[in-house]
Amino acid sequence: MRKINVLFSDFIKGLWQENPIFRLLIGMCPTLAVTSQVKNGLAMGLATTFTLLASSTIISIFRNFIPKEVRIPSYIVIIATFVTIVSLFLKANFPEISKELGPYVPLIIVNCLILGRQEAFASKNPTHRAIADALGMGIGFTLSLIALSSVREVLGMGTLLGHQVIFGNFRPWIIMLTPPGAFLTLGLLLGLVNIINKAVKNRKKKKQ
Amino acid sequence: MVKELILVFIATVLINNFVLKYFLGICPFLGVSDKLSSAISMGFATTFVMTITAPVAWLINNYILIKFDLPFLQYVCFIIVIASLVQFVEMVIKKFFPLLHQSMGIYLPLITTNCAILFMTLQLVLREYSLIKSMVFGFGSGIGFTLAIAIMASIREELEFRDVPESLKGPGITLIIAGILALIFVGLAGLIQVR
Amino acid sequence: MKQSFKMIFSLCLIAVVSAVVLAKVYQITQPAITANEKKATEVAVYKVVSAANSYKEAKIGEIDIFKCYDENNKLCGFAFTVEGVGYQDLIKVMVGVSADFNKILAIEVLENSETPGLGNKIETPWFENQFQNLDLQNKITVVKGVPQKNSEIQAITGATISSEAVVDIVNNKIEELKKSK
Amino acid sequence: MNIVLLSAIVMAVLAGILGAILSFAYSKLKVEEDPRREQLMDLLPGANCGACGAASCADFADKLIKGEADISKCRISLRDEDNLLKIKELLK
Repeated sequence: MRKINVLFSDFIKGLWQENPIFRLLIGMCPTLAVTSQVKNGLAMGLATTFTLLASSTIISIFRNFIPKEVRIPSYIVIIATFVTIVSLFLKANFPEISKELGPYVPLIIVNCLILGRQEAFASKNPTHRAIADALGMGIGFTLSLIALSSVREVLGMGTLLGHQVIFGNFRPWIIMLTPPGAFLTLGLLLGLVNIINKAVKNRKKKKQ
Repeated sequence: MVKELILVFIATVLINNFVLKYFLGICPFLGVSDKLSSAISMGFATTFVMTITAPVAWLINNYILIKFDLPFLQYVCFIIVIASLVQFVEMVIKKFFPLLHQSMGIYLPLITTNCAILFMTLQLVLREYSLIKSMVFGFGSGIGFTLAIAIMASIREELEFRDVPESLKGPGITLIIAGILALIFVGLAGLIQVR
Repeated sequence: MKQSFKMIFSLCLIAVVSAVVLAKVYQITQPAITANEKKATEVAVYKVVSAANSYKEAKIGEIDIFKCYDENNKLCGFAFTVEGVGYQDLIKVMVGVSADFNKILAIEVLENSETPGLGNKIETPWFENQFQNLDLQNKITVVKGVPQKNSEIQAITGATISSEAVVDIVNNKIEELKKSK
Repeated sequence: MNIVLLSAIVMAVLAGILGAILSFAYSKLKVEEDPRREQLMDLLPGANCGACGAASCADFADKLIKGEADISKCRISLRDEDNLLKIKELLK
């Protein structure tokens, strides 16, 4: 039984306590860049999750064979291979999303979240824990991207996933689609998450 | 020809600023920019590596990827060379120039996981720059990165003495300031139309 | 010595495995990717030269263009892509002209990353339709108010640089084509 | 020569050259350092992401040893309790 809830705790940690964007604050470059629409945010989240999952598995399987000196170059080649596969898959099956994500798909390779996760976790733990952890971090990352991109799309274009959401004479806030909007929204969302966490902690303390 | 290079340089530093427009290098931008001195040495180390990576990436692309027509190897080739090059250069500097290593060399390993470097190499391939233009582009993007991180560092040093809402302390307020900085840089857009 | 051999061997092994895997995936996805690109150009060509139902790639001077033929295989116009820098970044436009080069049939903005809400309005039908049957004897110009002459179009309010950019890149390309015809 | 073979050869040559350079560097350019730094480096994530404010994990390790930095600033290694305990042990 202990083994199961270790896996479960690895998975859950990635979703909230150690959410990569709102708590660990890593993997921010794509987060700001592609979240002007929920569609792109979701695609980037899933692409990152796939890469994280695939390379986590491979690296934790071969963690003892790769000599310490060439560790970073070998890990980064494995990750780059999976990202190229994702990029070719997107170009073949979802051409318009691939065009919109554009230069940010290859940046998944150097996303601090993935190399950080590989190094810290996959290369020191057995495969099943690495998979649980990768899944948790990946889904946590995707959920945060969806949260950020829905705020920016609803305010910036008045639509959600392309469907008109706000009616009446709402003039969309164009700033939300530009870089300043991304920075401001994420900054405020971080503040909101901290407030929620403090509230949860206080309630826990009161209960004890 | 020189006029074009200057235009590309100014456009990369001010208008298409790597941090404030393309959102690159945000991890170090949030982490390192609380002290001006470390931010500037970080900026110059990044600029140094970007200036040497740009020609290397240009050579790989033209003499390996285009000659043998293997476009799909682009990411893997660039990243394996950047990672190994950085590791090797860091060891050389640590061995022969310990003083330089202390101030700038320590930033070298950071370069492998820096989005700005990989983005820069892919952009100079996409825009089909010549060798000289690629180096100017690499140098310009490094200076743009340094400029953004230095401005942020000086603001954050000032912030120590101001009261910031409890929940926004640290990264929250940095992102909001970065948003305002990005707004200022958007004002510069359209100054130069250059590709 | 054994250590350095192990390093080189493992790096090479990973690199070769990744190369083989990528080559295989590239071979599988390549047909789909080229098909997508071809379909995208086809849609654009048929949009700008509405009469066409088949087209052939050809060259005038060293500019590659699409020769369009209507049902009974008569040349009914040319289509070509133009690229240039707008207010922010690259603008890519597909232009359709009549066979005798003195009238624009239609244009379609393929790609643009102009300022959202302002510059990117060049992709709206309102702006694109203004180019329909503009005569090409003299250069196309952008005016703020209501266009009088048949070679003038109205600029998008607040995005004159983007509107002028589109007109300039179209004019330059037509100039080039006329010269090398 | 089909594309699979060609790309395999190109990558093998590229990796071979880079591997040789790195192995040469490791043997000839070894610089002796504090052994604790070596162990610390194995425990730290090594991602060099810069989120801790230090330039790289190596720099962060130096600062930890000199006591200038605190382990909590490394966001990634916060995740792994047993790893964290080992690091704290080493620094005592």
